[in-house]
Amino acid sequence: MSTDLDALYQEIILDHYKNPHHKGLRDPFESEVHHVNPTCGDEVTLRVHLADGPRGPVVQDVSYDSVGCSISQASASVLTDLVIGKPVDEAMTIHQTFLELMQGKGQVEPDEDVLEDGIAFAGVAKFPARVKCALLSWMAWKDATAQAQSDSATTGGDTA
Amino acid sequence: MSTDLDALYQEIILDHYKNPHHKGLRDPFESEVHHVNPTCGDEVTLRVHLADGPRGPVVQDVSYDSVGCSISQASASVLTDLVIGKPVDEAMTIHQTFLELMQGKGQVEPDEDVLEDGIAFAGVAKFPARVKCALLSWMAWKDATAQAQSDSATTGGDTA
Amino acid sequence: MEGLLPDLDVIRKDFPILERTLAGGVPLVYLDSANTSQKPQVVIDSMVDQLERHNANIARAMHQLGAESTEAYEGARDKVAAFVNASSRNEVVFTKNATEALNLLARTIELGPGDNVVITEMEHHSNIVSWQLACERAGAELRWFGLTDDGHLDLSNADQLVDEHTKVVAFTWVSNMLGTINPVADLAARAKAVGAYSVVDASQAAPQLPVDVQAVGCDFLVFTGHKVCGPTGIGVLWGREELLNELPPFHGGGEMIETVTMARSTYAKAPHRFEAGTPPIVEAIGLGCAVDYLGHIGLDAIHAHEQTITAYALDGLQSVPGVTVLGPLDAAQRGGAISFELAGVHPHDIAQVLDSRGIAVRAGHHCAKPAHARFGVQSSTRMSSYLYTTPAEIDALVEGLHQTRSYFKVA
Amino acid sequence: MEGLLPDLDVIRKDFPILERTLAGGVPLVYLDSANTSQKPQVVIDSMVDQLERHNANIARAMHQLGAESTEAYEGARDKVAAFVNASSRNEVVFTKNATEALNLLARTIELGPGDNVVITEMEHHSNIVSWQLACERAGAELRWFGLTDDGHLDLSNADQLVDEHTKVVAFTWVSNMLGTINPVADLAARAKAVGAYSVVDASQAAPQLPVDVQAVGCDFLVFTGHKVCGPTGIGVLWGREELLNELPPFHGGGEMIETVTMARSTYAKAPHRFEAGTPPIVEAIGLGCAVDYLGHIGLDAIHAHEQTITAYALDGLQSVPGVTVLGPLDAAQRGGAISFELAGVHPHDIAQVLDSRGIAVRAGHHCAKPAHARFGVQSSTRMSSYLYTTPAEIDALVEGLHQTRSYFKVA
Ligand SMILES: Cc1ncc(COP(=O)(O)O)c(C=O)c1O
Ligand SMILES: Cc1ncc(COP(=O)(O)O)c(C=O)c1O
Repeated sequence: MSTDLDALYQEIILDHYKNPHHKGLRDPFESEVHHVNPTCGDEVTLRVHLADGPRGPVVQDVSYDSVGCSISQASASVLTDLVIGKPVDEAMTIHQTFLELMQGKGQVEPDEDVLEDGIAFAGVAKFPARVKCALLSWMAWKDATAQAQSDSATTGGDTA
Repeated sequence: MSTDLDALYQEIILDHYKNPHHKGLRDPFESEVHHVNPTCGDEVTLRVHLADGPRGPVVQDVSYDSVGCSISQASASVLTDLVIGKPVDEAMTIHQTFLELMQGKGQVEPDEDVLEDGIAFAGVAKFPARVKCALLSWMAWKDATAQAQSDSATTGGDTA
Repeated sequence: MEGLLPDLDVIRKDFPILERTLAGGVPLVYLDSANTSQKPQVVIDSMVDQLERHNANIARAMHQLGAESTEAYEGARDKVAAFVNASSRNEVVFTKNATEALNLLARTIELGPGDNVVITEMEHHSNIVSWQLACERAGAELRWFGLTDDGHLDLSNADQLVDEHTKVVAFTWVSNMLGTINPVADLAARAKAVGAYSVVDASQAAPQLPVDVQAVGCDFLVFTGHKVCGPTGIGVLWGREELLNELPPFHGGGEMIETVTMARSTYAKAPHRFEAGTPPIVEAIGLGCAVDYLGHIGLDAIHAHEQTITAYALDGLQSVPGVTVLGPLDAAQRGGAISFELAGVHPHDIAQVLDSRGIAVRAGHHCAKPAHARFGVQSSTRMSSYLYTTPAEIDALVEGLHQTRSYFKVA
Repeated sequence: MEGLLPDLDVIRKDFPILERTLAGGVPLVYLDSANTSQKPQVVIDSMVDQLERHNANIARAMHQLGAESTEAYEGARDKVAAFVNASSRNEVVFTKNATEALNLLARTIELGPGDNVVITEMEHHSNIVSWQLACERAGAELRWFGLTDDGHLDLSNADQLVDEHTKVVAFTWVSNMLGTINPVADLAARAKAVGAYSVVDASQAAPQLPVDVQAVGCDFLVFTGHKVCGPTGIGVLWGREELLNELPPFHGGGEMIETVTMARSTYAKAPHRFEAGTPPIVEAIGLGCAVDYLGHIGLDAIHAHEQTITAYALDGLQSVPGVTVLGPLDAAQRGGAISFELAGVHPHDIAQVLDSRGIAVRAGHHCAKPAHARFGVQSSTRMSSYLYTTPAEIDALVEGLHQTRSYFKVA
């Protein structure tokens, strides 16, 4: 049985949990969202700062404050590692890849080139109750990014 | 199986059904009620006329108009036979005896001295769905009588 | 007989109750399926398996039993979504029954003075009283489509009834009293044309017709589990996802919230917004299994079977002197419930004689008093068939009616 | 161990799920009974018997199956009336669950601006959000009894909170998070003194304490079927008969009417007034069987068992370094649900490690966010026992917590 547990709690996950990257709320930011997992009450407040890049907008910073379990904490940390500095388009592709991994019921082979440390979450997909934990900050990021982009569109920014 | 049916549809019941006694609405009356069997929609409108007697109020007349099955029609007819002309007290006792017979699930031995033709309803008690049919006019009569008495009490009648 | 389900004998074996005998040793002839359908063994077994092996509360439980129960419950939602051809599983809300689904809508769709709601004279009480109460609360007006003498909707004044103040047009797909099949796509389009919501009561349709909410083009559709071979205690509200998410919450409680503080609460999206408290878990699982069972046999085949039996029954009933059938006389225009009168014998008494022969029918107003009033009938007798009904059972009914006439000496 | 149910082994055999093994072949240790209880075979069998042999709609059906189903359904009402010591069977209304029963009250008790409703900070969301929504609709004020640090109700300002403008005082008998047993008779008397209705949420009490509505002296009391060994899809609203008959109807539909016309409808008396539509028939029958089962074992004996297990569990939990128990520490003052924190490990992670050992507990806010907020806790782990729980299962939990600490390296 502890094999099972170890499949869930990969060393990488526990490391991110103990030492989360990019944690804390920072300025500047264009949008801030607050997401909750209604089942367990886990929460994340997350900010997104975009900047103009040569080929469209770039994720300049993602900062967050959160309370939650090892899976949700580690997943926020991995998210920031993966998207900060990437063009928004590319970051959205990573998001999609992570989402597919999580919803794959353990049948999807993770792509290390795209997901890096994120492949450690492959085991989570086998625990339906924990998939929501892993996705909490990812959904918040997507929501915040969409808001930041639509704000900049309405305020006449040319990043869209 | 037709034995069973015959236990329900006693000849007496079918006779009252074909030729109901005291049917039609008449004046005078002190109270009129309208009762419905919500399940099947059977209805009765029933009037009560009380008069003073030597030992308290007497049921002078019960008149009614009704739509319903053989059991509910016959039961209204038998009711009027039994209570018209009786002191209210005594009529209430008959009501109670009939009620007990109907709620007795076929275990109560009917008392012919009190119920006369009403004993024909003994078989109905074994058909739970039909008990309500048999009781429709009896409940209406009790309700109407109670209203007539409380009206006469409030208008200062000395019949109470 | 052409049109009957090919494996009728095998199908009947799926329903354990059909082997029952009643008082006097007579076999059961169940002709009350519009009231509630019988349950196939596979549905009962799915419920037993859940209760004996997987039982746990859903959503909130992190353990294996919780995961199994949640998967079974949410899996049932997928099955129901497929059954009605919903474009998203989030459009399927589990309720207690069709009545709760209709009342949920009548409580959450905002109405005000000057607004009107249009229903029909052939509705079940659940699709009448819910709107009567809502209109009373809001000071809105309740309007009715009338009926033609042959039991169809009278649409001659439809343009006056459904106007720019109409907020809701609510109507049954198949009448539980008259059997009439209504032109639901047309009615939904009329509602849409004036910006009103359309609400389809598919309680009698879902058991016997293919239901495709996208083809109907309605906004909301409801049905009830116990009439589609599922258990009691479960019903379905289907609604367009964006509309469901616009409606305010219905009941407050566990699972419908996003967060709760002493100052205020925020609410989850559909379907969870409308599923406060522990839902009917084992019932949803039974329903999921039931719609799978029906889908496996095929709704087209079931529909053909019902129409064949109905045609046969219409002939049989009309061969009995004194019988008057209410509603359309053409089987192709109706579902498998036939209400009728028998001159000189009250429906209770008819039902009683039939019952003594093992034949179960319904007698009364079938929760459709206005429709009875429309035809000047105080109550009626209703026979209703389903996928397990045989022509021999119709013969037994007809024979029973002859017997009834002689018992009550009207022959 | 003194106080345990004498035939615990035999009782456990009544529950088929307790023989299950989980992933890795480990046996089930079910400590999530406050979330939902397991079902004895006799309850499952009563449901199967209804579905396989007696299934029919009730009340409206005149035939033998209809009579059998009606008798079974109404018989369940008698059993529940006896279970809570109601003075009349008409006082028992069947609902979908406790949440629906509370919302029924919150929708039908009239509130207006200037009125107030008093609840407590330890309520389940169902007894919070229902009243939040009702107060919002009516412009009424929602007031809260606070909690003391040791998890009891803070009644020091009760006289100010419950005043002449109070319409409803609603409170839980046993907290599903803190385990606290509240002084329900006192609270009901306070409500009565100002002419307010008292509403007791007995969802956690009914499974484990003798409930006597007349002794409590309350006006309304609710509980839910699936926590008292019954199925999902059924709950109970008990109310004083004359009060129930004063409340306006809740849902409109079949069976709750007296008569329906196009102009207006009139309504049946309680309980039918509040049971619109086809009720949860097989669920009520299962619940009737369940309360009989509990009554047969004896609620006093079950209460003693729960308190014995709880005392043993409180000791065991406190022997684990880093564990903080929320709520009263004296087993005599609490029911069989214990929420706790384990320093350095999030409840999800605790539950996960326990689950890998077959131990089912709940992790989260247990639908009691305000109570968690009161104690500055975002979520907690909850173990909850029932009549089938053994001391060995508590030992397994304690052992599992030690293991959790070492797995997450907080040991
Ligand atoms: C105290 C309390 N009240 C109400 C409820 C709600 O019960 P249900 O979800 O069955 O409606 C629960 C259980 O979830 C509870 O523990
Ligand atoms: C057309 C129609 N609508 C609604 C209902 C109500 O269904 P339920 O009683 O299951 O809520 C019924 C059946 O009783 C029905 O036939």
